[in-house]
Amino acid sequence: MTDFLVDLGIQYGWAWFLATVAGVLLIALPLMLGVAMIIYADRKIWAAIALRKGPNVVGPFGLLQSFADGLKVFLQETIIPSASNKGLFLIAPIITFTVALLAWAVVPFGPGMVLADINIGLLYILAISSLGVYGVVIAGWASNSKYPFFSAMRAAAQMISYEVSIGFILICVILFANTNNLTLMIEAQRGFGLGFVNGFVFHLLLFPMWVLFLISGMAETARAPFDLTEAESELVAGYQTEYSSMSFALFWLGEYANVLLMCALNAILFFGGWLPPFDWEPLYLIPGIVWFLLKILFFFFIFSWVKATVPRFRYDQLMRLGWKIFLPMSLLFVVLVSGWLMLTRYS
Amino acid sequence: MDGFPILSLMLLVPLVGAVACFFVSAQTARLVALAATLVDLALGILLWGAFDIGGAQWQFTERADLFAGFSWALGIDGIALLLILLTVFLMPICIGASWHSIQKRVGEYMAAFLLMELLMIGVFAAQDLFLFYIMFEAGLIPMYLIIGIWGGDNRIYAAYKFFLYTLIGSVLMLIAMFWMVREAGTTDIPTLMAYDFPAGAQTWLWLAFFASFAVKMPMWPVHTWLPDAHVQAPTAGSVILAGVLLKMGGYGFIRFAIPMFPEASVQFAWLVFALSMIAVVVTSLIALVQHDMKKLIAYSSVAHMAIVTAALFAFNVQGFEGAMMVMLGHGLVSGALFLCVGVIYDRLHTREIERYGGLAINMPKYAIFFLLFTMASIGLPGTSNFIGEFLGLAGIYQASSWVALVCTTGIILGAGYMLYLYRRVAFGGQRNADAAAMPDLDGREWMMMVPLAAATLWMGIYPESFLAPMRSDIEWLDQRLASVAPPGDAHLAMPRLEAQAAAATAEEHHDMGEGAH
Amino acid sequence: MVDLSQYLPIFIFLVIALGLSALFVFLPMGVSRLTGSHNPDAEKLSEYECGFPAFEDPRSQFDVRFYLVAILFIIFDLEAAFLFPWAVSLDLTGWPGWITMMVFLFELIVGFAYAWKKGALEWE
Amino acid sequence: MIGIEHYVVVSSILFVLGVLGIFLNRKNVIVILMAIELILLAVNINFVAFSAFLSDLTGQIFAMFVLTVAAGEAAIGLAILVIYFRGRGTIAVDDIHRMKG
Amino acid sequence: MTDFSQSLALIVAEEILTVAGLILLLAAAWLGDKASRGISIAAVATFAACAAFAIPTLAGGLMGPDRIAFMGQYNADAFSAFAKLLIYLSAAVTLMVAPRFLDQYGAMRAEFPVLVLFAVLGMNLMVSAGDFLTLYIGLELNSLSAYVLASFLRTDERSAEAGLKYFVLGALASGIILFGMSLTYGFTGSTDFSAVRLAMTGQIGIGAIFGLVFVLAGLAFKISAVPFHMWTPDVYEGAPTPVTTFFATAPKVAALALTMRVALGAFGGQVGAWQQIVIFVALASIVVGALGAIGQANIKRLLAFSSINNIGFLLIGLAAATPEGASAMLVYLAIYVAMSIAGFTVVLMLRDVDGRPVEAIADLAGLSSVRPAMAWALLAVMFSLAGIPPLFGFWGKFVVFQAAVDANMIALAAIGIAASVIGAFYYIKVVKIAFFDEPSGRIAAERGALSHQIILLLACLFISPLGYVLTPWLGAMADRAALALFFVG
Repeated sequence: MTDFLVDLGIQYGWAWFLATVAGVLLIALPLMLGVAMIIYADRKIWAAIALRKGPNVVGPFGLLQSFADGLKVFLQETIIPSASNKGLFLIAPIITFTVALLAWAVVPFGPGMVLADINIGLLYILAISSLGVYGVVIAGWASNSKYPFFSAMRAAAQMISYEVSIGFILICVILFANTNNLTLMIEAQRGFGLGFVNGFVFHLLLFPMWVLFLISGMAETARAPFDLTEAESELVAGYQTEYSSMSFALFWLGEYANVLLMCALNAILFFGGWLPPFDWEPLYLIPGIVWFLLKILFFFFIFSWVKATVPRFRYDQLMRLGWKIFLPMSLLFVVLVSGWLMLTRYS
Repeated sequence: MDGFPILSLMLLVPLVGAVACFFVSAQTARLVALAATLVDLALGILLWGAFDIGGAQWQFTERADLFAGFSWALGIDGIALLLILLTVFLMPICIGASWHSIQKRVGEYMAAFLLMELLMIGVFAAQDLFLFYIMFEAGLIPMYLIIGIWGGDNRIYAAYKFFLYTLIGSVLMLIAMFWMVREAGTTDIPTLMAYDFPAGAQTWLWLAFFASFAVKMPMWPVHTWLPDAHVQAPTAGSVILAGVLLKMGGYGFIRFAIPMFPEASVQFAWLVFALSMIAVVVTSLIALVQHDMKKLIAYSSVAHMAIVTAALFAFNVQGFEGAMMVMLGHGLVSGALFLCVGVIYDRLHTREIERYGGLAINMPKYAIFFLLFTMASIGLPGTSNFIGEFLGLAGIYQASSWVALVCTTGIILGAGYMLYLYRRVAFGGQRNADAAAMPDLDGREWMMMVPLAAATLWMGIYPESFLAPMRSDIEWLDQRLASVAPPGDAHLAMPRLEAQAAAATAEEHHDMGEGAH
Repeated sequence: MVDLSQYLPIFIFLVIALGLSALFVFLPMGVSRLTGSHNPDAEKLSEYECGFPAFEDPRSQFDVRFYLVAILFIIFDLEAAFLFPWAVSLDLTGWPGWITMMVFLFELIVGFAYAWKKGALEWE
Repeated sequence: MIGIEHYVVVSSILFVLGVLGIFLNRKNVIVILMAIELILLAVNINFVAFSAFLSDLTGQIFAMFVLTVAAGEAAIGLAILVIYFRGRGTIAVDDIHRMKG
Repeated sequence: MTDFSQSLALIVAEEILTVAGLILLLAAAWLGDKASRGISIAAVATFAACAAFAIPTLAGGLMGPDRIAFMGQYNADAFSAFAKLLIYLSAAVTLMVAPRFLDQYGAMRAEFPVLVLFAVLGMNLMVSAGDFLTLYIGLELNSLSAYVLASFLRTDERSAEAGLKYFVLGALASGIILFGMSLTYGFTGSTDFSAVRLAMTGQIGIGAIFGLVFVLAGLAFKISAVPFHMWTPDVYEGAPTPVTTFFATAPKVAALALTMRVALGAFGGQVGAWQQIVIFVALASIVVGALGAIGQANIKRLLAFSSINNIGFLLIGLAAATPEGASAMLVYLAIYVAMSIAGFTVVLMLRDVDGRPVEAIADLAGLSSVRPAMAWALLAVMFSLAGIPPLFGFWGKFVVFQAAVDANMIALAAIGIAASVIGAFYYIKVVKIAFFDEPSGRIAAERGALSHQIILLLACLFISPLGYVLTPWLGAMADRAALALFFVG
């Protein structure tokens, strides 16, 4: 795209800048659109499993439901509780949303279709998604209200707990890929399983890790059945209780952007990202981004499915699962994977 | 006696006794201490007997190299021999003086005294610079405890003052010692005594040693710890303090400051003279107005020691001999005087002169001994101090007639305050009933007084016994200084000052020739 | 010096994302003032308390277990920080590198076992 | 172009701020903990900047160790603070004076 | 240079400590507090085992390239062995005296020996450091354990306050050292001591000088030298007494050995740059330590100031910057450790009539009539600390001042030794209270535990004149250790 702009007679620096800005918008705007649609999809799937209809009034099949909701909150009054820390109160949703968007900067949508192809892509994602905790905690703290505060504490503890095992799971993947760069990581999965299946998941040592990653991802993003941060019966609406209008909506948007990111990571790390499922030439005719989006949708469906069918965990169960099962397991697999690699690949 | 480590044995005996005293009952501790000191006394007499007068400069030498240039080196010359004798002679008397008066924590007390004996002998016998320092400095601990635990009402102040004054003085000496050892490459005292240190360095080395010995001596104006320490210490403590500890200062000058740094000694002689002159006059005047017997004797000690320092820095044979004789004589006499005070203090528990009077009536034997020691202190011919003071003044006179003149006034004042003291205590009416009711000396006190009196008279009548062992050492010292000693003013000033000198010590003219031969 | 230019797009992304979020937060505030829906009152601005007036400081003490979790997280997350460079350089460091890291992990596991046994992971 | 001296200046400023934060702060011990972290941040800036400047990895490794230790330090510091708070009910700096000599 | 497996063989003591620490940590968790004595015994046995590895190194005076592990990161030379032996000794004594004290508060938890063990491991790394990275890791491992130990009495406010103060100032010190190390790294291009030494020979820039000053200032914090001493009295007073015993001995040895290694090793090419600072710090420590102690009413505070004072004397040896000076410091350190152990053991053995530990100096009044043995031990400690012969404490000062004079620093030695008289003032004050004052009636007449008695007896025998018997041996060891320090590979 830069070359195209240069051909138009624009100086290289400006051309690069404009191309980058365009790239950013190409990621951010479809992402927001995608989030809106995915919220709709979520509700539809959930309703379908519960044998309900779901949104079906606004637009055909209720497709515009999310946009109607968006317009509604946009026109709402922004209430800033008198007891809150005003500045922090307003900054919290900004952080949550910004961070949720920012992680997508290094996600490769297809061969070469990546905004910043940095060599520590995975680390970057891990770092950026960790920052999400700040938004939640600040929101809970700044509200200066009991339920948001409790919720924020819970959310923070939950997110960091599962981040630990996610870290170890990622180590396993990195060990296999021998790189931190996401593009190279996807390339490393080409024909990984039995010589023709694309994806790390088709390895005896990595399949359990994928299961762990999937569940940890749900916990990390506070999706049901781990949605204890906004358990309506206990904590009203969690850390967002005091929020209204678009500030409230930003948390939602951010949350769903994070869910999508988790789905994308599942695809990238274990299922070959933009590679087709099988290392079979005809499948490559379909553009990589299509495969990638399909995989994201597939994982999102799993997320929704789980949300609709599995009852909510208790908090102690959640913590026990994270610390006493996932963490030792993922740690064990780091040892197994690295040992296996030492024996087979590096000696 | 060759090869037999008698000096080490003399050190070992009190050490064993001290350790034993910690673990036995009070009465046993007394007996152990007495036995140990008597054994040391016997060894001391043996030592004296075996000392070869006119023989090698250093005798009974022992040497065991230990580490880091450090060695267990012992050995004595005549000077050290006499001071060791003084020590072992006074120690049994000290134990006797404490027999009844010390009732609490007797074992520890006796142990402290035996350790003191060990350290005092060690100071005089050490031939290693650092061994000397250790012995010299270690004496602070037992003495601090003796004053602090068994002392009088104000003992804590006195103990502090004693400890800190002496410590400040001696630490500087240590630095000087390091430098000397580095410069000369040995810690051997005889070698160092003959070593010529650079003249520039001598100045500060001398000052460092002076700081230590001047405090120990004690010289004006750093003498103020002494009256306090004397007054507060138990009787035996005072005896040891006056009898031996002060002599360490003088010994230090003879052994270290003068032979090792002759040029600096000469350079600073004016300072010593000035301080000595002030001390003689000022402390004598102070002594005159004392109401406390021990304090009075303490000030008299300062005055006597001032004569010693002045005599030492006259840099001639008479001066050195006189200084040594004053030290020995004063060791006996002041010790005896403190004992005399102790005797009546044990009975009445006060040292106020005013509380006594007319003791000659109810305590005639006591009064006789007291009189003898008073006279000895004044320097009556026939007593030990006469010899020393005469020789000393003769030596000073050769160096500087003015100094001799001032020192002589000190002796006159000394006669004044001692006689005044004696008059108030022994003569006059029996003003106080309790003082009048005091019994005379008992057997134990006799046992203490008689040897002291005998020794005092022996020294006064036949000083040659004591002069002979140290003669060659003092000549060596004189030789050492011969090249740098300044000419005295006496032979020039003699005609003018003859009258005063004659008036002051009229009868001493007679002996002058004898002393100078 | 390391070439940092590949991070420039991320920076641009950050600026744009921040701008977008700020817009979403502040624009509705302006809009609501214009439309007149901005109409705060004391009750509306009080914190939510299920119908009761608030009677204690909402930020008063909280469970110390949250704090324990935080500490454990820090430890394990930092351990992961060592693992990342190790994981990509295992081919270079070979067996010594592997053994060293296993020792490190073992020590960590012992600490973890200690915390477990001591009940730091209990949430009852 | 930004040179090494700029990094050093920034880190020095942060370091001084951290030290001042410890000594001038009279309110809250937590602030002291944050000031300590600020000092460590300054150190890490130095290490990483020098490491890049010298093209030598030691500095980055060092920075990683510093991070780890800093985390341990913060954890222990907070634990001690909790104990202290339980005993005294305050964490104001001015109140830490039970012992004076 | 050594390869990986040889390096592993050189750090066998650290390996033992690590494994033992981990095993005992698990034992502490599974067996609980009732096993604390057993764990203490196991920890002491571990120290003994580690000492068995240090002794041949020291006795053989080992040094040189084949004693350097992990490409310069770690030195297993005679110098480190000397310091390690002292550290093991101090730690073992701490573990032996701790249970009786902590039981009183119901605080003898099984973690105590484990923490001591890890602190010792950290100190081992400190004294063996051949690289700023090793230095830092060791320092922090030690410090982190120490912070916890200081606040080990969880219910005691003073303990918590001590922990907090120790932590804040310790962390600040670490920060300062780190900043210095980062500057040194930046301006010399390496964190390896010998490489730094090479780079810092001759004329160096202002940045490197800053690095040097910051590192040394931070180390001054750790050894509690003036003007970075202010934490010491509070921490010593507030920490549980066995922990104070530990602080006064092992970490002091480690930090001082580290200071020596850094100053004479890494910064050995720039003696001129730090010598003046060390001289100033030494004299200031002597004077402040002595003056500060005078008004103290708490024996632990007094000993804290005494340690500041002693650090001053030790630094005089460093200022000499010669092998003799280093050797003198090591001898002094050994004696200082013995004196501290004896002093704190006495404090630990005393109980008042209510069964509580005695800390007020006033309560010691008349100790000599209630518990004469304690009083005499205290007397020996005090006079030894004051450096009065014939007690062994004198020997420490003796060698240090000798080294200073030999290095032609006569003025420094003279001022230092004159200032030691100020220190004597408060030492003899303690003796005065114990011996001259009327009994306060506060001290219980019960005897201490046998283990305490044995420790006290041995320590007192060491600081008594009998200690001089050991001087040839001690001096030879220290000389060998000091030479290893000056070995330039």
